[in-house]
Amino acid sequence: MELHLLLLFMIAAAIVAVEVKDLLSSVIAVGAVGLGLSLAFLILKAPDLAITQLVVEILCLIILIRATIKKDLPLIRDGRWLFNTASTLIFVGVFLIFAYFALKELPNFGAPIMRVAEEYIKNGQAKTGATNIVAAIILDFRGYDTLGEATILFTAVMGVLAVIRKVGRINGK
Amino acid sequence: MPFFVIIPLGAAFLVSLLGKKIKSVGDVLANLGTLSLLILSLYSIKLVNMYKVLVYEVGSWVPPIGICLVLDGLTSFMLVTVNLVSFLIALYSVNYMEKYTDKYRFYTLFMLMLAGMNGIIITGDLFNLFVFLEIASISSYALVAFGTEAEELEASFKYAIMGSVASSFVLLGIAILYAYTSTLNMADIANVLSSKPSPLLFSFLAVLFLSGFGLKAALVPFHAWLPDAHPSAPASISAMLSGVLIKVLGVYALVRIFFNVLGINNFFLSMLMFLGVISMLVGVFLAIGQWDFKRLLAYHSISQIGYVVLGIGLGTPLGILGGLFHLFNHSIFKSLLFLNSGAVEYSLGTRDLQKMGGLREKMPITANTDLVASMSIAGVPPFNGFFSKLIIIFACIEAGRFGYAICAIVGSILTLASFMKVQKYAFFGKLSQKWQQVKEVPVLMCLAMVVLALICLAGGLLITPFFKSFLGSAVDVLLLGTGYSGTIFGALK
Amino acid sequence: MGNKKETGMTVIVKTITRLTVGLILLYGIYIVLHGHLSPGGGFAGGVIIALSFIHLMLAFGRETVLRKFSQTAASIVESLGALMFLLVALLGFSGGYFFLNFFLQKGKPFDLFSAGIIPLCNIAISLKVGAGLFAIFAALILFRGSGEEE
Amino acid sequence: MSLYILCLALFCIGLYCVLRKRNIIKIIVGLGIIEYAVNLFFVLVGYREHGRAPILAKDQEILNMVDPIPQALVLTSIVIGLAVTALIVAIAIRIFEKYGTFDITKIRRLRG
Repeated sequence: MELHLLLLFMIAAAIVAVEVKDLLSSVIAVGAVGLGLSLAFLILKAPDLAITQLVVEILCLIILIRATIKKDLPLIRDGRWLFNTASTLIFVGVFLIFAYFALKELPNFGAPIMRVAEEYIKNGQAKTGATNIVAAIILDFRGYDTLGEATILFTAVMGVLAVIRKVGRINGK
Repeated sequence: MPFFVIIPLGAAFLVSLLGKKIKSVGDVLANLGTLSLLILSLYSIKLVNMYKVLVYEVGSWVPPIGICLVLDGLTSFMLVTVNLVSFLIALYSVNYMEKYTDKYRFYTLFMLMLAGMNGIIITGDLFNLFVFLEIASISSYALVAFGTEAEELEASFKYAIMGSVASSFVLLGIAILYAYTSTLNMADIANVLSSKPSPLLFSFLAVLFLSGFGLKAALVPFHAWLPDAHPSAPASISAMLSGVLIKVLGVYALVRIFFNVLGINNFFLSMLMFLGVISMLVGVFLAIGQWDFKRLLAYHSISQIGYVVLGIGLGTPLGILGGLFHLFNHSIFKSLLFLNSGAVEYSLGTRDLQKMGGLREKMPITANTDLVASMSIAGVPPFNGFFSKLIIIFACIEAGRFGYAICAIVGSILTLASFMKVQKYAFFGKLSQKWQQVKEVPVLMCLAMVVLALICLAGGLLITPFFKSFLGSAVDVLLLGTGYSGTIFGALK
Repeated sequence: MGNKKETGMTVIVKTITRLTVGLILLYGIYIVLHGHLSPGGGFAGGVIIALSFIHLMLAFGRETVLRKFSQTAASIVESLGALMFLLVALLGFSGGYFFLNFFLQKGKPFDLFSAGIIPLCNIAISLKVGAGLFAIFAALILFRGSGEEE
Repeated sequence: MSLYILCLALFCIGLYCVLRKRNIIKIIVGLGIIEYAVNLFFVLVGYREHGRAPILAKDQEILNMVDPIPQALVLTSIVIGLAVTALIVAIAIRIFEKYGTFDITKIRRLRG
């Protein structure tokens, strides 16, 4: 039940973030969505994720606030605005209905199949020595994924440093 | 086998660590790394011939508990394509990238992109595929913006947004697949799915994966980012993006998931064919009106990807053979064309076809290799593009799809027309006064272009019986369909 | 916000920062080292470490922090962290497999020194994440200093 | 079931934001919302009724843990989201410097 409330809160915050006129408020609202997500993770019994989501959210917020230097928000509504919005909404509606029927085939909420996961839970501690099963998975069973993940962060750092250079070309244009 | 990922990653980290102090370390490490990868991938052909399928368990965990790496016919085919092209492009970049600052960052990102692509190709795990997909895409976003000019940043932003949305679709698809099967190993998923089919869920998944990977492959309804992003990047990166990235990220991943994991059916196939034909025609029509050399090439990429997808979508052995063969050929000649455009830009400083003319006298090597590539992409015998297009058209006729065959022929003719335009304006005709002092590009750039042109000529030989096993084993993997899981688990025992 | 000189915020903020920043850093290190026993791990810990530096930077202005830990140093530490992680993975080849958890003796459960390569990986990742995120942030902040004159 | 749909609704809000908004920062915000929605969906999939967190305790045996795999995967995907956001913000800052605006209708030097 509390999950439903939390999700509704997140949706409300997301709508605020999308529709509010002021950019700074929009960024703050998205922060609220992120914190709601962190709480949701806690309710869903994922403390690792809750911690990570919380700190990542703070960092994201700082970076995004850094980006909102100027608060100009264009509000031009040309003739096709209504048409475009309506078509997007119809598309979203069709997507949701389709998803509703497709997702019915999934196992019920709260009862995952856990075919492979049982194996991790039963033997994870004995095989890796870590009591935190999530840590055992990300760093041992699926360590290769984590190498990729670390590489992604490395790539992003390199990318930011490359994009932020003052002079791109040596002879100009 | 994990060396396909370790080598580029290690090279990337080392280059970023040492590159600032020692200038040449980037050139040396990048070229050595790509060369060794090329040799390894050529060796992998032999391995595949001997063992058919090789499975490597990372961390000695048996799948589905751990991640496994799979080396089969399709994998080694893609590895050879990617590493061949990237080695030549690394060679080319040594001189070309002198125009930009911070060359070692370029090499770092380049090697990371290569690592991402090799990782996608070789993995046998669905989530691992996603992770490496993100490595390759994030480095390509950064590389598109490498020049940090206004247009490049804008193109990169567009590309990054589209690409991230596509990744989210893919991740959502993976989440649903996980919920349904409770495993992430591709072979295992195929096993579970074939035991409890559910048509509605499958089509939902197909929509998610098709929009995700279709965005990455720039199939037509999702192509808006490509004509901006590809021309904006440095020429060697355009060659990389157009030549291999869209194929690995888009076509390979799509085909691997549709054929080997979800299991193909007629609905998927007709969807693929339809998208292929639409991309083919729209791409070529948009290309004809372009005057920017690289933009024209970018639209042709869309059109040629259409051919590849059409061929594979036919689902017949001949069609798949043609599609894969065209994939190989396209990555060769399209990278050659982009390298040519880079060479022209390097010497002239412009990409506008109307300002060029008569470059044949001043830049003979560029002009001749460009002629080879243009003939090849237009499908003129005896170049490789001709054979692959011919196979695709034959396959269409064989499958009774005469309409698609006619579309393919029309597309081919229009391609020829637009490349005649390039040749006429850029390389033939009068040399204008402005370009009297233009010189041929440095020797390493020439070397890379000449080698690619030679492969264009020799590419036709790939369908001769001697090389047939190379393509044939790749085709076999796709024809196997969901029997893929059987071979993987067979190889484990 | 940004129209003052970059000397940092008021004295209240500075005093509180001085008191808390060490604790934040320590908490980050704790989370990293206990990643295999309790929730947390290399990523969360690394981000917390980076946040402690960012906190300093926000409170005291960028010069103070960059004198202690420059951007170049950050990217070097980052590359080193990445290489270390790759190296740990490569060491698995000593047992014959990439990414093998090569310690045969896994240690007692609930001990700090247990679980083979997992704590090592956590440390490498945290170095990488902390330095990398700090480098991103420093780059974005420094860019404002010279890029926009409005 | 209703949770899944609410989660997908969040996804759609983000998608709507990316498709229809004209401000670069708003687009980045929309992208963030999409990422949150997908992450949440993944964790929802692995939840078990009355489950416990997947961490062993010293003195008791825990039987009904929630599925740990989605948590490990979402950890990865959170970091990916952070990386993408940082890169896109860097690009956005450069765009602002070049064009002086965040309005994508005014940033149109390229025509598709």
